[in-house]
Amino acid sequence: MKIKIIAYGIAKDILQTKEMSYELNDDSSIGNLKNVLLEKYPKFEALASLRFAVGEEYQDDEFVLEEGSEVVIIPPVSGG
Amino acid sequence: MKIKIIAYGIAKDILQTKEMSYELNDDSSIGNLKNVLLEKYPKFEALASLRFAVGEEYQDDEFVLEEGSEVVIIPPVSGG
Amino acid sequence: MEIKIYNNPINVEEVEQYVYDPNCGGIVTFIGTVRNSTKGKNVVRLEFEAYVPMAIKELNKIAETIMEKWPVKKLAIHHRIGNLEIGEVAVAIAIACPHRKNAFEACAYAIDTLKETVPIWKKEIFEDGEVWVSAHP
Amino acid sequence: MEIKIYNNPINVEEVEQYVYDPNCGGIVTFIGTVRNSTKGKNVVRLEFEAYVPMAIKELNKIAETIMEKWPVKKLAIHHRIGNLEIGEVAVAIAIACPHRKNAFEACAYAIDTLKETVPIWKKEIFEDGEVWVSAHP
Repeated sequence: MKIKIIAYGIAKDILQTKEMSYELNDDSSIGNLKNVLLEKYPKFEALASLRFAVGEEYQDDEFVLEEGSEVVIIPPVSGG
Repeated sequence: MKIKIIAYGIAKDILQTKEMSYELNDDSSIGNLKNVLLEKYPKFEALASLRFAVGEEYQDDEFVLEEGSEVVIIPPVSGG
Repeated sequence: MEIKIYNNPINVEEVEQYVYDPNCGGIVTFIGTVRNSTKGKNVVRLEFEAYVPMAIKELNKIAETIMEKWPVKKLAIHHRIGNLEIGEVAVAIAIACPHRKNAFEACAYAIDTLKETVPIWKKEIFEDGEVWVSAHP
Repeated sequence: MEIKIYNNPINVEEVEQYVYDPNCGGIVTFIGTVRNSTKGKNVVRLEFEAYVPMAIKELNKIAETIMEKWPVKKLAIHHRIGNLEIGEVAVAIAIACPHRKNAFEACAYAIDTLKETVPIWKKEIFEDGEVWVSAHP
């Protein structure tokens, strides 16, 4: 299935793009996506945290993605 | 001996004057002055607190007054 | 540090700008305003009176204690006296610290202690009378 | 309550005026400014980026939690994004409570939580490079 990945902050630098589409196995979870990303972009390993949002909400590793899901990568935030 | 009393806030209302001179026994302390004032102006009894300052500093009951001392009556403060 | 007591309206922005420090990431401010009612009674206006030289001294003590207790870089306390209308600023305290936790603690300490020790008095004027605030238990 | 994220300079006075409540005796404000250095290195400017719709949602969650936990009357959080020069205001949080202790607690909670949960990122631009703040442990 195809999902869309949107990246902010340092995640955008690591992916070298703001948005990309990505091919994943059906019924993949956020956890599966995370593993795939960590393998393909080892720089994610070095971050202090790595969170993901779908539907403008943080989602945990168990969250199951579907065809067309938009997943936002949330590297360590630093507002304020 | 003669001292000067200066009053602020509700103390001014109770004494009905901002300043007055007052005759006290020699070597009277703040504590003695307080007793005299409480007797003469019983409304001071009703206050939440009654403090005294000499030389722009709070002084306790033991502080000994002298001829010409300027004693400021500090009723409960309410700044801010 | 900047300690002031005066009759004119307080410019909060000025107080905050005074403490701005390029090494500090944050400023915590407390702004005390004149409330429109006390125990359900409408306040028409307030009158603030201070024993100014001693009030300045006591405010300086607060500032010095803060400088000792917390790594405060800059601190300003402005207190107004005279007649104040509802909503006007009676006091503005601004504190800049490298760490915001300290700035919150120091600012709370400043206003708490000010209300205990600084010889300033306020009288609430109602339509049918007036009361020296906190005078009676 | 008023939650805003925008590109233009933050007018702190406006933020404070928004929360002014005639029933409250005090306003506590936190103003976050751009520091001139990090670990001894000179910062030239900062760039703030936000995932705006989610950041607004997360700021609203903070505001709602505060309204539940403390008797806060009014609350405003303005966060700036885009390019900021040294000394410019990145965030202003103002809170009005009947009791100042609550306002201090609520304001500290707001900025602490903002820094943990709200998807906003800042990049420090040095003369010889740039760093996403807090990205690495």
